[in-house]
This record gives sequence, C-alpha cells and structure tokens, in this order.
Amino acid sequence: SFTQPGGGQPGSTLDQIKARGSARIAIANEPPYTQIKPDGTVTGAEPDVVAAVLKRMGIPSIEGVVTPYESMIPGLNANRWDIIAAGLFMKQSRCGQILYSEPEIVSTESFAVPAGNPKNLTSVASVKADPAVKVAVLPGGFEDGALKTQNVPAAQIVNIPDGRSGIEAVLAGRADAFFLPTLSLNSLKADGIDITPAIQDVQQTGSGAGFRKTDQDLVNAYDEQLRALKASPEFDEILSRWGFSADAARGVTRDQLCAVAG
Amino acid sequence: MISFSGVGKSFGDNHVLRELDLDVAAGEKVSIIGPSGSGKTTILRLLMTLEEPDGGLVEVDGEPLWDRRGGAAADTRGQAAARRKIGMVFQHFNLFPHMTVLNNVALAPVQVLGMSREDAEHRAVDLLQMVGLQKHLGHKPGQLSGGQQQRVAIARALAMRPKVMLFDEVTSALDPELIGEVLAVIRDLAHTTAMTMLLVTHEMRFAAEISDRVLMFDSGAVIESGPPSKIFENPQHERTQRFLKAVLERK
Amino acid sequence: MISFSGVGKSFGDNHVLRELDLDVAAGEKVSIIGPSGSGKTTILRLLMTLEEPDGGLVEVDGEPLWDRRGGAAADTRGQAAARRKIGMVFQHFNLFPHMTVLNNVALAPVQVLGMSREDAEHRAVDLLQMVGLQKHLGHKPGQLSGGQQQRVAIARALAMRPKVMLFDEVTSALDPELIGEVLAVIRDLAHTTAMTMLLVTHEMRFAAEISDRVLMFDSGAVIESGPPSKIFENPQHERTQRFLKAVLERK
Amino acid sequence: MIWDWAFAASIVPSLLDGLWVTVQVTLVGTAIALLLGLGVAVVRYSRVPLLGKLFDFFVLFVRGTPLLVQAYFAFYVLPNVGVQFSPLVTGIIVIGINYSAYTAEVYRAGIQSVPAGQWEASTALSLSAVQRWRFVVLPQAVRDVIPALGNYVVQMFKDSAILSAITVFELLSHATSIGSGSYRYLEPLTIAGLLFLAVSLPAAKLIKRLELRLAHPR
Amino acid sequence: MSQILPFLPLLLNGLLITLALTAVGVVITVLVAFAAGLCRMSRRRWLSWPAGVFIEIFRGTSMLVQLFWLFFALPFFGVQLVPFAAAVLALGLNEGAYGAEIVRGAITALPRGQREGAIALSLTPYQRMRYVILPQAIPAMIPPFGNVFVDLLKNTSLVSLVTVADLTFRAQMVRATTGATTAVFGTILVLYFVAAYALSVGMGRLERRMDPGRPELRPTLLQRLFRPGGVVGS
Ligand SMILES: Nc1ncnc2c1ncn2[C@@H]1O[C@H](COP(=O)(O)OP(=O)(O)OP(=O)(O)O)[C@@H](O)[C@H]1O
Ligand SMILES: Nc1ncnc2c1ncn2[C@@H]1O[C@H](COP(=O)(O)OP(=O)(O)OP(=O)(O)O)[C@@H](O)[C@H]1O
Ligand SMILES: [Mg+2]
Ligand SMILES: [Mg+2]
Repeated sequence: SFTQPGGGQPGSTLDQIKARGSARIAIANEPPYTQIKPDGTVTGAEPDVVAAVLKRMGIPSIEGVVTPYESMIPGLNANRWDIIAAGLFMKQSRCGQILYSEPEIVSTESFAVPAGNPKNLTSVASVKADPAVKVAVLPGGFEDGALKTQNVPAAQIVNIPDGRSGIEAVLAGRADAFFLPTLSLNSLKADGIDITPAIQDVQQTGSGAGFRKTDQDLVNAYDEQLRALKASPEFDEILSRWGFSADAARGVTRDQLCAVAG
Repeated sequence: MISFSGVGKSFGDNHVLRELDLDVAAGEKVSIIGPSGSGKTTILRLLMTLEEPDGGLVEVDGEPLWDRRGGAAADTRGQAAARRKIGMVFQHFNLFPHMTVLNNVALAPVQVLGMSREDAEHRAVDLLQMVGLQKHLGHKPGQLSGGQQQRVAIARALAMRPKVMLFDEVTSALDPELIGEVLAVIRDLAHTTAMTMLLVTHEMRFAAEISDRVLMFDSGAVIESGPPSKIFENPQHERTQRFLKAVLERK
Repeated sequence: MISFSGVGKSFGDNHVLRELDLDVAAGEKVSIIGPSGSGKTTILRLLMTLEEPDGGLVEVDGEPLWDRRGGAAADTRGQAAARRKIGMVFQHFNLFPHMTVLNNVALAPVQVLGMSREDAEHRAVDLLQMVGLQKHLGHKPGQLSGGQQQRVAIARALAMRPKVMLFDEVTSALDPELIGEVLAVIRDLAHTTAMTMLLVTHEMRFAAEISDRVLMFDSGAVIESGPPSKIFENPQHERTQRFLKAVLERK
Repeated sequence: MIWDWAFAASIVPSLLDGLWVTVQVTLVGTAIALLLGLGVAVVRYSRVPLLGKLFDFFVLFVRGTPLLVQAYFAFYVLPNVGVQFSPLVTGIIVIGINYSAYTAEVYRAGIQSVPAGQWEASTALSLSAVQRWRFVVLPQAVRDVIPALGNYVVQMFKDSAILSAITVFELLSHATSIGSGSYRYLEPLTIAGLLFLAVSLPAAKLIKRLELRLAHPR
Repeated sequence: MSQILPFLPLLLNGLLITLALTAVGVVITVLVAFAAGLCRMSRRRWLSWPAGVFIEIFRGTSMLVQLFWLFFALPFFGVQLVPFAAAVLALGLNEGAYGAEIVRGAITALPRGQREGAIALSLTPYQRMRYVILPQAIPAMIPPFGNVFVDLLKNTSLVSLVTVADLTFRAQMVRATTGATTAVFGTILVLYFVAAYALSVGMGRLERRMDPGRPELRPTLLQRLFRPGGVVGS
C-alpha cells in the first residue's frame, strides 16, 4: 500500500530478510560499538551480537550501511535498512518511535578532554557552571540529547560529524570536551587527550537492536533468540572482545532503559 | 490554382493584409512588386504555412489550405497535402549547412515523397545539372558562393515536383555579379515549364520579361494589376508611378 | 620634433617598415598618404607605443621613445615622459562609452597630469566648446553622432596639452555629411596652433589645404615627399601618379 | 505517517533561522568570490609571471574538484597545520574561494569583450596600468557580466547546503537536525526545498530582467 | 600516507562507484535534458508547462536537498529506490534540468530559416528535428554539456551523505578508522581532479570529432545570413 513504509515490497520485514538470507543494518563506524574493516566487512560489539542472533534465526549474513546517528531512525522508517545495530542508546523518545530488542550493551559516558583536563570537567553540571565551556557531540546522538534534557545552552554545544572529528575538535581547541561513551573514546584516544572517568550525572544507558514499529513479529522472534544467546558463554565472549561487560547487559531490562529521560 | 478570398493578417496592431482577394491561374507567372512592408513576403509565407491568416480562405489547386472564414479556427488536417504542391525559395537560401549539396536536394524526396535513395539522388543530380552545379554535389553549402547556394535552393524546391513555386526576393541577398546566374535559372523555368510561379522581386526588368501579370502591392492590398507592359510603361495609380520612379532612380 | 632613423617593423613575414628615416620639425603639419597596407597606421602606432619597432631609433622632442639600434632590447623607462607629449585620434574614436563626454575629456588630466578635478573640468568645457559640443557635456558617447564623437576624441587628446597630435584616418568611419564638421575642427587647429601634426588621410583636398608637407608611402617606405602643390599637382613617381588617379576617380 | 500539517507548521521558524544562516553564508561568500575572482582574473589577464600560471592552475583545480571534498579538506586538514576557524567561517571561506574560480572565468570573458581600441585609447592618454583597469577596462567589463555573476550567486546560495557536511548550521542542517529530534524527515526536507525555491526563483527572475535591461539599455 | 595503503583497494572501489555513478548519471542527464528541453519548447501547454515546472524546481533547489528528499522522503510515497538508484536519479534530474536549458538554447540559436526551409520541403515535425535541427544543434551543445558532465562528476561526492559508498564516502570511512586525514583527502582531491580533467579532455575530443573541419563553416553561414552575398572560398 502507499502509506506504508517500504510499500514497494510485499510481506513483512521478517519474511523478507529470511527470504534474502541477509539483513541491512545501520551502523556508525564508531568502535567499539560498530566498525568497518579494511575489507569492507562490518563488525563491532553490536553488529557481532546482531549477527549471532540472526544466525540463530537462520539468517546467515548482514550488510552494513554507514550513516550518521541523526539519520538512523528516519532511514529505518524510510526502509533504508531493516535493523539499527549501531549502539543507538535507548531513551524515552526513541522508544516511542521504534521498537527495541532487549538490551545488548550497557555502557558509561565520558568526556575526552585536553591532557590534564585544564577546565576540570567531570560532570554535566561542571559544564553548565561555566558558560565559556564548549562540548562537542554527534548531533542526534545520545549525549546530544542528554545535554539538551539537562538544559545545557545550545551555545555550549558544538556539533561534529563523527568521532574522529570530535577528538580533532578538542585537540584544535574548537571544543573543550568531547562527550561520548567511555569505550568509544578509549578507541579514539590520541596523544594530548585524556578520557575522564564515567560521568555520574547522566543516567546509565545501553542499547539494543532497533526495529520499525510495524515489525513486532521480527522483534519477538529476535528477542527469543537473543535470550538464548545471552544465556550462553558466546555472549560473554563477544562483549568482552570489545571491552563491554556481559553481566551488566544481563542486569537491565528494556523497560528500565526506555525510561531514561531524553 | 491559387485563390485568396477575404484574407486578413495582422501582427499586433499592424494590419498587414486587409480582406485580400487574389486568384492565380494554373501555369500563370505572377510578379509581385511594391514598397517594403507592404505585405509581399507575408502572402508567400501564408501559402507556405509559415504564417496563419486571421480570417478568410486560401485555396491551392482546389484544396483548402487555410479556412478561417468568419474567424473560425483553422482545420490543419488537410494542410499537408495542399502544401506539398508548393515549393519556396527564400531570400537567404536556408540551405542545410550540415549536409552536402546532393543531400540537401535529395532529403525531402526520400523522407516526404518516399522515393528510394537511389532515385532521389539521380533526380537530384539531374536538377543540379540543370542549375549548373553538377561539379559541387559533394560540397557543403558553406563552400559555395551565394549565387551557387541560391541555385541549389531552387533545385531543392524543384525536387519535390511542386505545381507552384514561390520566390521571395531571391536575388536581393546576392552580390550584383551573382544575380545574373540565378535569374537565368528562373527565366529558364518560367519559359520551359508549366509551373505556376509567384515572384516577389525588385528586379523590374526581369519581372517585365518573364511575368504574365504584375501585381502592385501597397499596405496589404493590390492597388494595381495587369500585364507588365501596362504596369511598367503606363501605370495608372499615382502610388505605382511614385514607386517605380524611386526604384528605377536607385539603380 | 619627431625623428625616425633606420626604423624597421615586421609582423611575421610581413615587413611593414624597412629602414625608415623620417624627420618632422616642431610645428610642422605633415600629411601621410599611400595605399592600404603601406604602413601609415603603423608609424603612428609606433609613436603612440602601441607597437614596438624591431630595430632603429625613434625620438620625440629630443628624448628617445624607442631605441632598438642594432636590435637591442628597448629600454622602456623613459618612454612615459616622451609619450606624454603625444596625443592621438583614432579612426574609430575609441571614446570610453561608460563615461560622459565631460569625463572622457577630464579623466586623463586629473589622473595623469594630477590637475584638480575643477581645473580639469573647466579646461574640458573650454575644449568641448571649441569643438562645438558644449551642449553635450553630460551625454554618453553612444548618444552622439559619429562626427560628434570624433570631435570629443579630438578634445580628449588636446586636454593632455600634447606637443604632437596624430590623426589616423579620423574621418573614414564617418558618414559623408559628418566629415566636414570634423575636418573643420582639425583645420582650425592646424591654422591656429603651433602643434606638430601628423595626419594619415585619404582626403586629398584637405591634406593639400592644411599640410606643410605631404609624404607618399608605399610598402613601408617614403617614396615621394614635398609640399602639397608638388605632390598633388606634379607627382614625380609613377606609383604616386597611379595612386592619386585611383583615389580621385573613386570620388 | 504521511504529511503532518501541525508538525510542518511547528518547524517553520527553526527552518527560517537556517535560511537566514544560508543567506548570510551566501552574502559573505559572494563578497569573497566577487573580489577574489576579480583579482585572479586581472592577474591572469595581465600575465603576471609566476602568479598568472599559479592562478591558471588554481582555477583549473578548483573547478575540477568537488566543493564537498574541498570543504572536508579545509575543515579537517587545515587545523592540523595550525589554521583554525569556526565551521561557519571555514565554510564561508571555502565556498567563497570555490566560486572565485568561476567568477574569475566570468570576469575574463568580460575583460576580453572590451574592444582593443579602449586599451589603445588609454595608452594614448598615458594612463598607468592601474588607472587603465580602474577607469576604463573594469567598469566596462564588469557591467557586461553582472547577470552571469548573478547566476553564480544563486548557484552559491543552493550549494551552501553542502556546508552542512562540515556542521555549518544552515538550512539543510536545520532540516536534518529536526529530523533527528523528531525522527521525521518528510516535512523538514520538503519545506527546506520550498524555502530554497522561494529565494532562488525570484532571484533568477530578477537576474533575467537585469539581463534584458543591460542588453537593451534605456 | 603509509597508513592508508592497506585501505587503497577500498578507495579504488569507491572511485569505481564514483565513475559508475558518473557514467549512469550522464546517460540519465542526457535523456532528461532532451526530454525536458524539447517538451519545454513544445507549443502544447500540457507538455511545456510541466517541463517548465520540473526545470525550475530542480534548478531552484539545492542538489543535496533533492538527494535527501529522494532518499528519505520519497519512500513515504511508496517509491523505494535502492541507494544507488536514488543517487543517480537525483544527479540525473538535477543536471538534466540544466541540460534542458542547453538543449533549448542550442535549438533556438539556430537561424529561423532552417526550420522554415524544412517546412517548405513538407518535412514533418519529427523529420525536421531529426534531419535538420538536431544535426546542427547537437554539435553546439557539446561544450556546455561538457561543463554539466564535470559538474555531475563533482556532485557524485554528495551521494556519500546518503550512504552510497562512493569515493568520498570511502575516504570518510578510511579517515575515521586511520585518522590519516591529510593523506586521505589529499589523495581523493587528486583523484577527482584527474577524473574531471580526463572527462573534459574527452569532451574536447568529441567536440572536434563531431565537427570535422566545421569550425570555420558554421560562423561563415551565420555571417552569410547577416552579411549576405559573400563568397567563401575554400
Ligand atoms: N513575424 C512578424 N512579426 C511582426 N511583424 C511582422 C512579422 N512579419 C512581418 N511583419 C510586419 O508585416 C509587415 C509586412 O511584412 P512583409 O515582410 O510581408 O513585407 P514585404 O512587403 O515583404 O517587405 P520587404 O520588401 O521589406 O520584404 C511589415 O510591417 C513587417 O514589419
Ligand atoms: N597587429 C598586426 N598583426 C599583423 N599584421 C599587422 C598588424 N597590424 C598591421 N599589420 C599589417 O601591417 C601592414 C601595414 O598596416 P598599416 O595598418 O600600417 O597599413 P595602412 O597603411 O595604415 O593601411 P590602411 O590604409 O588600410 O589603414 C598591413 O599589411 C597589415 O596587414
Ligand atoms: Mg519581403
Ligand atoms: Mg591605417
């Protein structure tokens, strides 16, 4: 029908990806969450989990599409990809727009700051305290939303297009801090940059695979296999490979994470 | 062969033709003279369907070419057939510069009359021979003199075997020494064929020599008409006298 | 005032001037005549530094304008001063179309001579009055006739107070009825000022009337020279005779 | 999921803010392009020894590479060598320099159309090189090419959307940013397109009129 | 530079995509340009009017907006194009709108007498176009189309913003992974420049091929029409 996203093709997304034997996943090329290898294949914590679950569902391959965070949900709704597997953190507004699987990754947030942290930025509150401080974020990312829900003035927020640019922005003095998940910052770390301990005044958060609202059947099938995977040591093996804690992911539910403000 | 009745044509406020009536018999050679802007070219362009009249009826060989009596919208379906009986030679030749002389002449017979390429080229060669250009078959128009180009244009029009030929000041874009060769070809046509000919010209001597009838035009109307002897030697109308005096003095 | 010695100039293979020697005294009025392509314009353009000679020496008022004796590279440093003594009027006027008549005349005095705007405009008005154009100060050149434009061009050249004036066929781009007004201005200058004048022209009668000396040019060399009475009434050289005959017949 | 009028209305003010940035980028970028292009054209035309050749290559290179990649290069690489501007300033400079390569060609056409007689008359009046350009050649050359320059201004206005890729917060960035907050792209993108049209269509018409006016003066 | 060596195949793959986009884009551009340009010139309002609207819209908005719109908004109208298709369509429609004006300009620049000469020979509108108008207009279109094609090549870089893995997209990826910013962007600037240069050289060749020995022929014809009677020796 005309008004349905992806109206061109018949059948549910679940049927389609089963028939194709492959699913299109949106990623951001932001290690350790998502990464593209020199040969073009997709990896990273979340794609590896998604690939493992899909394999259990009988879908052998995934096909990564690199896209900015801000385009992920519009692109999902426009049927540009079938699943978001980018470490797109759950929060109220997103859970209202798309369906999430049960949590796959839980993580903390940190600032990347110039070595020695000259402005002593350790919390969102410390950013708000000094109007001269500028914080770089990926527009549409979780951190962007976290700053906005805590009413950090727009003038203090610097948009940068990708993680590498964030580090460069801090090195170049274009921003005083770059706000990103701790593990992402660790993988981007460069000379002259310090990574702060986890920021305490943002809620702990995590991500799952994201699906279109019309794909409840796909989510159900996915969750069933995800539960099985999380119960197996394979899950520990995948998450620890990328520096995440499997137990932390087992310790939270979708409903908890979807309650995060923003 | 050609008949205009009550034909009017305006460009904006400029009423170029007013209720024009005009008949040309089959085989007749008619010259049209008159001052600049009097509507001479417009008559030929109406016949060639390059302009549309505002009212009146134009017929060619008994078939309606334009029927806008009472200002009705023209029915252009039958037009193609009537037009096909007419050939026209323009002041500026309008040859196709990207084609050889031979192809200029052979194009329409193949495309419009459906002749075979071979027949059309044979005929084109004959015609080009007639106008004295058999040596230039493979040349492009840009390589020819103006007089030669105009002769190609005549051959091109003849290739469609028209019953009516229109000539619009075909020598006025030519250098004086090239005019003669073109007039010679037309004179030949006038004397040896039964084609109806309508000739707009400022070459009074030539008009006198080949025409059966001369029409003096002014402000979109025929103000005097008759055999050349009468018009040129004994014009009645004051405007004609004045016009002829001016033209002859200019020479 | 002006002296050419051993000056040569070629365009590619075309040797336009060959070892030309020529002297013009201060205040002398010299007309240059000769067939097309004989190098008349080239002489004026060399003086105006619009062309560079290939060899020889050109001096103006004792200062070297071009020194390429032995083919040495020209030293152009002193040139500006020598050139400033010369004014030129072109065949096609070359007025600045985007400026008013007044500004055309006042521009160079302000910019080059460093006159105040006020003084320059006063002088421009005087000059334009002299050439009969005081009514057109605020007009753009495009609004004037050719003859008027050429008179503005003369005023513009005079505004620089040149010691030498060059005129290159200044009437040949004009309609016949406008030539008189321009010649009248030049005649006036010739009779009332002490300026040195070099005049390339095809107006033989005019040349005879105003010149102290006439030079007949052919193929880049002076083939005959003398007072107008001698050149026009009693030319010695066969080429001069032939040339004058052709020019006078053409009229 | 199809068009939502209330939502569309609610985002218009934000998009207008973006349009204003786009207009500013265009205005400043135009100023750079017009001046720099003029300089490049004059230097090339005067055959200034080394600089002339350099500018020849500049024009060739800038016209042969994408604006987006030029913007990336300036945005990501220049800070490494100590050249540091905000994204907005970087964007304006990049687009200004990019278009100067095009305006330089336009000016060149204008300069070439000034008749040789004008140059010669300037020599005959002993005008210096600077005076010649300033009073005689450029006024005539520029006047003829104003419509062509105008077309490039409109083009720049549209191309400035490319600067969204280096986070210049112009019209298109506003649209995608609204998209990221509301998870809807249909309305912001469509309205952004209409806003582009709303400026560029009248501007193009204006230039057409100007062109006719200049072609038939008075 | 050595950092990006392992990624060179990835970049070259991107270059290949860029060239493919250009090639397909050129085809679409030409088709769109002729269709829209000819319709625009039609005397039938139902042909000329939509063509005019199309041309104004695609020339009046940013190429990038068109690309985003085709990619993210069009699916809501039930048209789901794969990214490559959306990309070449945006490129082709945008550049085609410019090309339409080139087609129209080249045809209207022909002397009126050519059309009239063809009418006087009773050629049908199609035959007039095919044998008289286009053979003369097309050679005149080649240089401006050359500019449009170079523009198209450069604009392919924009498709990286909607996930098509062209040269620029790959460059961003390699840069994000290696941090070798200068080397990556320097490399692709050169690659684009070489490609654009080759394209314009190719168009120059084509221009000379299409017009053998013609350079002095067409101007003399025009001159002839305005300064008639001149004999052009050969
Ligand atoms: N397409 C046109 N649009 C407007 N006016 C036109 C057009 N064609 C002709 N006219 C006007 O119609 C009038 C008659 O034109 P026409 O060409 O028939 O004159 P003519 O008698 O052939 O003159 P000439 O001897 O100068 O060729 C003129 O006033 C002319 O300006
Ligand atoms: N810039 C140039 N390049 C090449 N040849 C030139 C140039 N200027 C002049 N010539 C050639 O130099 C020769 C002399 O030219 P010049 O203009 O001095 O002749 P002239 O005596 O003034 O003729 P005319 O009476 O036609 O003006 C001519 O053969 C001309 O073709
Ligand atoms: Mg006529
Ligand atoms: Mg001369």
